[in-house]
Order: sequence, then structure tokens, then C-alpha cells
Amino acid sequence: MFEPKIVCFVCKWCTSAGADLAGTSRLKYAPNGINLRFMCSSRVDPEHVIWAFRQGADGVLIGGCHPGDCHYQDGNYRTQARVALLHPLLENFGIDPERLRLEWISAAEGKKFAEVMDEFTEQLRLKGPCRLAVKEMVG
Amino acid sequence: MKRVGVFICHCGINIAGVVDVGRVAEELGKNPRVAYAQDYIYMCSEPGQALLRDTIAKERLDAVVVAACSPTLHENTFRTASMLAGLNPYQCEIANIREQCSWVHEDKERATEKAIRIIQSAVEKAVLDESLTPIAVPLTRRALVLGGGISGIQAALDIANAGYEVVLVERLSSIGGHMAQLSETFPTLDCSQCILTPKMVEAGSHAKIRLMAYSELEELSGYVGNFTAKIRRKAAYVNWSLCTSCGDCTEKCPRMVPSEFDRGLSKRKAIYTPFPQAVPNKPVIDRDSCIYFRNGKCRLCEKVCQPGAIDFEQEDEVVEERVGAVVVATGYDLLPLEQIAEYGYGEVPDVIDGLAFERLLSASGPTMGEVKRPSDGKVPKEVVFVQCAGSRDPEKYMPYCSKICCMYTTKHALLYRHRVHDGQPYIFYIDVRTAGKGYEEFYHRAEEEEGVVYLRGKVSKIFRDGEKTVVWGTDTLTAKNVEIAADLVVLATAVTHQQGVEAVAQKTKIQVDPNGFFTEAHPKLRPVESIASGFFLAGCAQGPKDIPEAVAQASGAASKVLGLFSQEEMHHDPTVAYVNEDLCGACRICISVCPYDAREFNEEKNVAVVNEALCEGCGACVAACACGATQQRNLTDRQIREMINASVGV
Amino acid sequence: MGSVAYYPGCTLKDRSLQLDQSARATAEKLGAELVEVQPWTCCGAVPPSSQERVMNLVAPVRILKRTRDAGETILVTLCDFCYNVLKRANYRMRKDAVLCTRVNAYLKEDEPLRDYEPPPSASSAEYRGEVRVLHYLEYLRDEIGYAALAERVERPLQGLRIAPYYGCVMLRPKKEIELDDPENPRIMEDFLLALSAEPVAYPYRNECCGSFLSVSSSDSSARLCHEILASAQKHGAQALMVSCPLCHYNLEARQDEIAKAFPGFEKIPVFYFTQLLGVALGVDASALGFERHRVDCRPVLAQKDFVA
Amino acid sequence: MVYYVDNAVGPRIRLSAQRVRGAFRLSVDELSGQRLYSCIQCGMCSSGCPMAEEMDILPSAIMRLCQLGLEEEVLNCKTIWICASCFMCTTRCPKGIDIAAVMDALRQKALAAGVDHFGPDQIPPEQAAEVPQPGLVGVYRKLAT
Repeated sequence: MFEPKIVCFVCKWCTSAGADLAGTSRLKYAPNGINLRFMCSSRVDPEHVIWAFRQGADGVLIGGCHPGDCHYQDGNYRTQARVALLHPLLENFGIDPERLRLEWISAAEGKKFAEVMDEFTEQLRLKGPCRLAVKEMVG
Repeated sequence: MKRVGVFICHCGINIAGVVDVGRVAEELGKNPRVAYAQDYIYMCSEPGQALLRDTIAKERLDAVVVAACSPTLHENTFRTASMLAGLNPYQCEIANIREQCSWVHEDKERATEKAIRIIQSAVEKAVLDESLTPIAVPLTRRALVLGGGISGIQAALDIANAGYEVVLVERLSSIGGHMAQLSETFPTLDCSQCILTPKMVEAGSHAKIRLMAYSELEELSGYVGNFTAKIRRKAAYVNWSLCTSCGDCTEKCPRMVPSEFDRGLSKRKAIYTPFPQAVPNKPVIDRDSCIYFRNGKCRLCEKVCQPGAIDFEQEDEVVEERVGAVVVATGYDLLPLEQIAEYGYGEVPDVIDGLAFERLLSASGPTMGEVKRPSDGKVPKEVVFVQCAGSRDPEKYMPYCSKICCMYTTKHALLYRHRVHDGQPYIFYIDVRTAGKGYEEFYHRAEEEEGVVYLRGKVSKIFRDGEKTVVWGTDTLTAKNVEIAADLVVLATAVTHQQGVEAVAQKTKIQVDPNGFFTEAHPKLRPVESIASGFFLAGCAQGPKDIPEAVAQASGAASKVLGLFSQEEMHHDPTVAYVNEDLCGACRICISVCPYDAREFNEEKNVAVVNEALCEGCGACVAACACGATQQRNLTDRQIREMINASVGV
Repeated sequence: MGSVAYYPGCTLKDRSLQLDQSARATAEKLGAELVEVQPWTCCGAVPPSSQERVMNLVAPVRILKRTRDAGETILVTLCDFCYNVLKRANYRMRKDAVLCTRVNAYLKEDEPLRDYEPPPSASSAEYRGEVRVLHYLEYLRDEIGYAALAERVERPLQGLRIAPYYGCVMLRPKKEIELDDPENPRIMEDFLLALSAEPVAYPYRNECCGSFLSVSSSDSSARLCHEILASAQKHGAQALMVSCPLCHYNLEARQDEIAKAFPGFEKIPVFYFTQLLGVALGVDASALGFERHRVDCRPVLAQKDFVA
Repeated sequence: MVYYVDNAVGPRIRLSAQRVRGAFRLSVDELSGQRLYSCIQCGMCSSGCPMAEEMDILPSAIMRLCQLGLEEEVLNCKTIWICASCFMCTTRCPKGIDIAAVMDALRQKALAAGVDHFGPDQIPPEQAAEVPQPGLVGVYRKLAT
């Protein structure tokens, strides 16, 4: 079975804490994602997303606080706007926009984190490998 | 090349039961950037920490990665241990392989693979980590309190009594706020003036409090610990240092206007003190009403003032004060009757608001405590109280519950019964909310012992019919419509934000919610702080609340201020944004995205800069920077790229 | 145990003879004799409330006063209405001094008319609630003790699933009755356990059977009774147990009507608690008045060989 | 001229001190020995009433009508004749009001008007012969003068 590689940009205050909660609750989910912990989802530069795809990621998850809950007032709104702009751009690059997913996962939503990881993994399994892998580009 | 050490914790079987820690150590050892890799049963234990310290020294490590539990648990522990071994604490990274790996996966092979990638990614970050020191920020131990109501007074006194100076700014010519207008307070019925005036006097004469009445905040700049406030002292046209408070000027002034303090139920002069117990007890001339200012004649006050304190030439004065913290206690206002269409737009003379009724009940009020209605001065025999007048009405007025009305209306009805023994009070309500110590008992007392008739339903219309004011309501409990030919109607109008709150919010950069109340940093866990550092909230400026709550919040805000002042100097996480000035294209996008005003433009150098004291390190500006000039310390774009590489296994 | 002052009340002398009969037989088995304090009158039958309070209290207080004057400290009664009326009257005599004085004034007035000679020891002192009014169940629980009662059981009612029915006036209002917790009573369940029977737990045990409405609005009463009986059956009861004659009438004598109004309803026997006690203590079934029941109780007992 | 359909809400009721503090409520207070003003309209009496489904006005609403002095509505309702005096409400009232006593007081006031709600002709002889006495006394005492 194809196992997609997922890069997860998670904010420290909500989504990473939610992932920790999934752990303390001993929920089980697919081990395909690696969390990169930022202070805020608004630290995610669109370039980071593109870079991840170029380097062979099959999916990118950005996890932030729910609207209105951002630790930095409105960082998650910026993220939302950036993702909205990035989606058509990805399409232009030939990357299925569904491979970039934005989720609001609070510190209390361990279950949601686990569900999102499972669901996203399954979705990417069906899609197969992302064809913008660096090997292809170079090769 | 930096020598990075990796320590992999077994956490008993919590990690080692799923992740093959031996293999992880082996794999990491193969990474050319890793100088040392070792697994250990409990890294957080004292022997584990000793291992960390000893290895740092022995292997001359420049950075370490501890692969263990969530950084929220032991980042501090391992950074402190690293520091003891002579390493900069910012050279210690945590890889979370418990909560985000071993605890959530069952497939040992794949969990081990994932753990390796998590740690590799942390190693890549550590390789590029800089040694940092927390940013020290100097601190002015002096507080600014905006608003001289009970909350502001309480906060000012608490801070001043702890030995720090306070600048207490009040917009009106006397402190005291709305509490000074109240007759008696629920549920104990102690007289408001009796408990408030001693505090007013104390605040007015405290050696550590600089009271600036009749003043407003003009401008505020700086950041936590280092604010500069410009305060406008409005011209009173009376030299207060000469004034002896004799009152001759007020007595002789021929001009009468409605008294704001008495909610228009009495008249005051154009030169006046708002109420007899005012602090400071000095008059001001109301320029808009003064005959001299209007047509250049009169100056009677000047003639009778023996000390010669009247000064028609006085001008506003802007004073600059340096402070380290700001307590915002700007209070509340009531929704004007004029805005409530169905209750007569304020045009029915015997429809008044709660504060006006307080004045009618007050022994020092316009009627000396006798309840007389405004239209003809008769004692009202049937009084209707209408709750939620403008509250809980998202469609037309305020969506929220004003919180204090249930209790003060109950108090009104009860005090009315005490004053007018054969009077009948009715209270229309939607819910009676009595959450407070002794509140429910107070409500029962009114209902059972005083015969206050509670009617569950909202009044739909109020109109004048001869001498009577007719109230159309319903009693949903019997499902019958009712009408009452009342002699007086008291509306518990919505508690709203203070006038001019937008200006205060704009000057202080404190967030305001859609209803105009200042937003606390966290609704539960940080209820007295603003999200902007250095700003603290007290009283109704943050939301409707009663006196005990306002006082509690004020004391809470004061203790937060004192906590700030107790530090030697302030420290700030150094993982802030910085600018490579050579790359900056001066587009200023960073300035527009910063939620903290930490980004400024240096015109001289023509580059955007970072005020490190204000930067909270969110990274929004870094991501927004089009040319990569702005970076975040220890989370640079390069670091992120390396981390991505490691996590996808490139 | 000797003799115990006993107030049977009108119903037990007329329409619920089996309750009186079985109570006396069981008391005798337990070594106590229920002795009526003569002469007695109707207690008033309706629990006192409203302003008629004073007049309504005269009859029960007279009964209580005569009991005291006869040198008794306890008065045992069986009918729940009598119990409620006497106990509440007694409570008011203890708690309301003004009311007490007024009721006693009425009692003085009827002294010249009295048709009995007070015992020499009796004083004309005002009655102030000195007598303890006990329900027979209460007497069994508190004076004899359920543990002692269990030891006297000759025929344990093993395997008999009985739904105890409390009704209203035996427990309510709590403040004045204080027999048991009105929402979660135990007295009947513990009684059944003492007899080795199996008490059935069901939610309707303290719901109303309709009381006097069976006279004025029999449909209402039938509805309420059906709910009670059906609930007991649903929870596995073979029979119900009551102590109140009116409850018994509503729940048992009217089962024909209930069956008519609610198709599918199956009849279920309703015991007086004294009858079950009698069976358990080995009283001959002929002395327990089973023949007076509309729904024969004996088959349930015969199933287990408790009676022939 | 009446324009209302049957059981229409009816005209707006004019509340006044005279009504809410008037003789009716006071007399119910006195007859029942209860304080109607202590009722907080929680509805517990209604929710547990076994006869509620047959009533036209719930017990808690009866309390309310009394509080407002709406004598006519109360004394002309069916509820007071449907109450079985089971004391469920009395037992559960969080304010300790003996609602059953209030019902008794209301019946008494209604009966004072002279209209009986029950008479000997309404009971079949065979039933009269077997109903236990509390039932007979109860029905006459509560529903007739």
C-alpha cells in the first residue's frame, strides 16, 4: 500500500497541544505525518508549502487555532487567506489543491487531530504519490 | 561544524514499548551532523539529566536534541540542565516522540521510522540554532489608571498602598463614577455614598496618587514597562490651587442647566461641582452653558470669588507622564432612553432610567430621597420596572445580558416599597438572574415580603394616557396579556460601553469586542489582562458587572501590575523577528501585518525594523516578507526548509 | 408485648373488614392485643387543610385526647387516611399553640355532652400532642422490629414478588407525617424482606391512585390505577401490597372497569400488608378475609404452597 | 358583543395594586395558611402532578393567577375540581408551599358561591355501598358544600 508523506505545520498553542492530547488520550492514528511546531500558523510561508511538495511530501497539513481563538489575535485569519490564495497556485503547478489542507484544531480536540490525520492519510493514499517530487523535476 | 548530541528517552516503556530506541540511536548516529547519540531510560530523572550535563562537557557538544515527551512538559528541565553544563539554553531542542509518536501508533516499525524523522528534523533545526539571551526591557514602576470610578479608585489605591506611584486620570471633574450616583447597594442595602466617599477621599489625598480630574488621555506611546502618556488637563476656568471650595461662585451663577449627575432631574449652575462630596471638591465652568462664554457678559463668579481663582483665559494643558503599566477602568454608560422606540423614545415624561431612579431614591438626591415623579412631582402609587430594556435584543439593541439589572431593579422595587408604603411595584422580566452571594435571598425577600409583583414577559409598548403612563405587557406564566396604568415607569436600560471607548481603544491598542467592551486576554484564565502586554482591565470597561465584581477585578488588575513591578527588569523571549537590512525592500507589508505594532519603519535607513520589546514572535511578518529580509530567530526559513527535508526523508 | 391502643376507624368496621381482621390476628400471633379505646368516633376522614382546620381537628384530637386520658402513650392505626388525619392533627397540636388552645376550647364545650366516664386518672388538662400515633407498619418496624419479626416468620414468602404501593397520604406531607422518605421510602420493602418476600421496585409506587376521584371522576382514577398496576406488572410483580382501604378499592375492586377501559390489561391481586404478614406468621388463611377480594389472591399464594 | 372564538386569550387584563394586593389573594392566603407570593413559578408542582393532563390550568399557573388576583379565572377553572389532594406538589415544592391546601382553599371559595360540583345523585348506589369512607367523605367535603 502506498504510504503518503505528510508535513504538518502546527501551531504551538492549539493544534500541537491537540496532538499532545491525542497522545495523552492514547488515540491511534496513521503515522504518516511529521509535525513541525511553529508559534503560529501565520508563520507558514507559502514557499514552505511548495518546498515540502518539491521535496517529496504527498500532503501538507496546516493546523491552527479556531477563528477568534488565535493566540496572536488574527494570525489564523492570515493563514486562511494565504491558503485560499495558494490553492489555485498549486493547481497551476499541477498539484492537486486537496493535498494542502487547513484545519482548525484546538487544544481540546485530540480526537479531531487523530481523525484528520487518518482521513487525510486515506485521501492521499487514494490519490497516490504527488508527482511534483524533486526527483521528477530534476530527472 | 557544530557538534550536536542526541538523547533518546525510553520513558520506561512509554516510548521504548513502541519505538525501537536502540535502532533510533543507531540511525541518528549515522547522521554526519550528529556527534553523539545515546538512548536512556528516563531522561528527565536526575541521572538522565546528569547524563545530559556530563555528555555535553565530555563530548564538547554545541547543541543537544532531547527526544522525549512534549516540550510543554520538560523543555524547561532540559534547557536548564543544558545551561548548567555551560550550553546556551536555546541550543537545546526537544523532539516529541511520546505524545506525537509512541502513544498514538501501534505499528512498531513505522513508529520507529517516524521517531527517526522527528528527531532528524529537530537535529536540522539545532544545527542552525543561534545562542540567544532573553531580551531585557527596562521598567518604569509607575502606573496609569484610566477612570476614577470605583474600579479605578480601587486599583489606584491597591497599587499606591503597595508603594508605587499612580497617575489616576478622570474625565469628569470628580472621581466616584456611577457608584456616587447610587442610593443604596444590593443586597445589603448599605448606602453607596457611605462606602464610597471614604475611598474617594483616600484616593484624592494619597501621597502616591497623582489625581488628574477633568483630564483625558491624549496619546499613549511605548510598550510594556515603558509607556509615555500625554494627558490633556481640560481647562476648568478655575485655578484650583487658589480655589477654597467656598461655593460662592456656584451660588451666584445665574445660569441653570440640567444636572448630568442627577440625570436631568435637577438643575445645576454653569459653574459647578457635580455633587457635594466631589473629590477634588473644585468647581469647573461648563463653557457651553456659561453666559460669559456664550455672549461675553456676566462674569459674576469672577466678581464674587475672593481668592480670585476664576480664570477665563485658562487653556487646556497637556502633561506628559511616564508609566510602566496601564489599568483601563473607563466604566460604562446606559443605553439612552431616546434610542428605545417602543418605550416612548424618552418622550414620555414619567419614563426614566435606573440611574435616574437611583437619584430619586438617594437621600442627597433632587427630592431628598422622596420618590416623586418627574412630570408633576406626585408620589407614584404604581411603579412599573422594565428589565432588559435594550439588553438581550440582538435585533434592535444589545445582544448581551447587562447582568446588574435584575438585582438593581429588585433593589429599586424594594426601596420604593420602603419609601412609599402603599405603593405597588411591578417588575417585568425575561429571566431573573441572581447569581451572587445573598442575591437569590434578596430577590425572594422582595417577592415574598415586599409584595413586588414579578411578571414574566417583555413590555411591548409604553404610552402616556392623561396623567398615567400605560404599560402593555404580558405574563407568559398565565399566558395573558396585561396592562398597567402606572404612575412611573423605570427602564433598566442596557449597560453599554463608555462613550469615547473607541478613542481609548485606538490610543491604547487594546482590543474591543463588537459590543465596545475591552477584551480580556483569556475569558477564563487571564480575565484582568489585555492581550496587549502592560494593559490591565478593571470594572465595566471590560463588561457589565456589579460593584463586588468590579472591585475584585480592580484588585486583580492591581496585583498584576504589582507583579510586573516586582521584577528587576523585564525579560522577553528572544525568538523574535529580525531584519536583514540589506535585503529589505521597504515595502512595509510587515508593518501592516504585525498585531503588536512591533514593526516600525526607519526612514533614515529606509528599512523596516523590529521593536524587540514588543515582538511576540508569532512570525506573521516573516511569512509575509516578500524578499526574505525578515526572519525569525531560531526559526528561519532556512531552518524550516531543512526541517521539511528531514521530515520527508530527503 | 401486652395490649396496644388501637384506632380502627370506620372503614375497617364496614368495608375493609379483612384489614381489621388480619391485623388483629397477626398482632395476636406477635403477642400483642389491639385494644380499641372506647368510645371512638370518625376521625374526619379528610386530611385537614384550609381554614376549616380548627373544626376538622376537633374529631381527631378528641380521639387522641381520649387515648391519652385512658393512660395510653401509643395509638396504632391502619387506614392511611385515619393515620394521616390523626398524625397531622397531633403534629399541629404540638407545633401551633394558638390552634391547640382553640381546639381544646371546643373539646371543653363538648364535655357536658360526653357519653362516657373518663377514667379517674384522666385530667381535663388540654391535649398537647402527647400521644404517639403509629401506623401498624411503623409499629412493626419501630416497636417490634423487623429483625424480631423475621424471626417469628413461620412460612417465609420465598419467591413471592410483591410490588409495594404507598399511595399518597401514608407518606405525605413529609414534614407532618415523617414516616419515611416520601420519594424513596423503604418501610414496605423492608417489611417484605422481613417476610422473605421479594419487593418489586417500580416507579409508580408513590403515585396517586385517584383517591376520592374514583367517586366523582372514575375514568381519571381508572387511568391512574392502570398506570400503577401496569408499571408493577411490567417490573415483574405477581401482586401488589397496600395498607390503605381507598387505595385497595381503587386498585383492586375496580379492576373490571380498568380492564374494560384498557384492553390487554390483566388483573393482578392486591393484598393488604396484614394479610401477607398473616400468611407468613402462619395465621390460618380463613382468618385473613381473602374471600372479600374481587381479584382472588389465593392462587398466587397457592402457587408457592403458602396456603392450601 | 363578543368577537372571541372559544378559549381565546381574551382582553388585556388591567393589573392594579387593588387587584394584586386585593381581597382575593389575601383570602386565599388566609384560608390556605400559605403565602402565595412565595411561589417562584418553578413549575415543580405541575410537572409532578398525576392529574395535570386532565386539568385546564396547571397547578403552577393557578398559583400565578392567584398572585395576580385573577379571581374569576381561578374559580371558574376545572383544575381545582380535578385535584386529588395527593400532596405530591406539597411534598416537592421548593418553597414549602402546601399547594394542596391552596387548592382546598380555592374549592372552598368556589363552593361558597353555592354551586356544588358533586351530589348524591351522581353516585350509583352499588358504588356508594362499597366505596371506603374516606372516598365518600372526601368527595363530598371537597366538591360540595
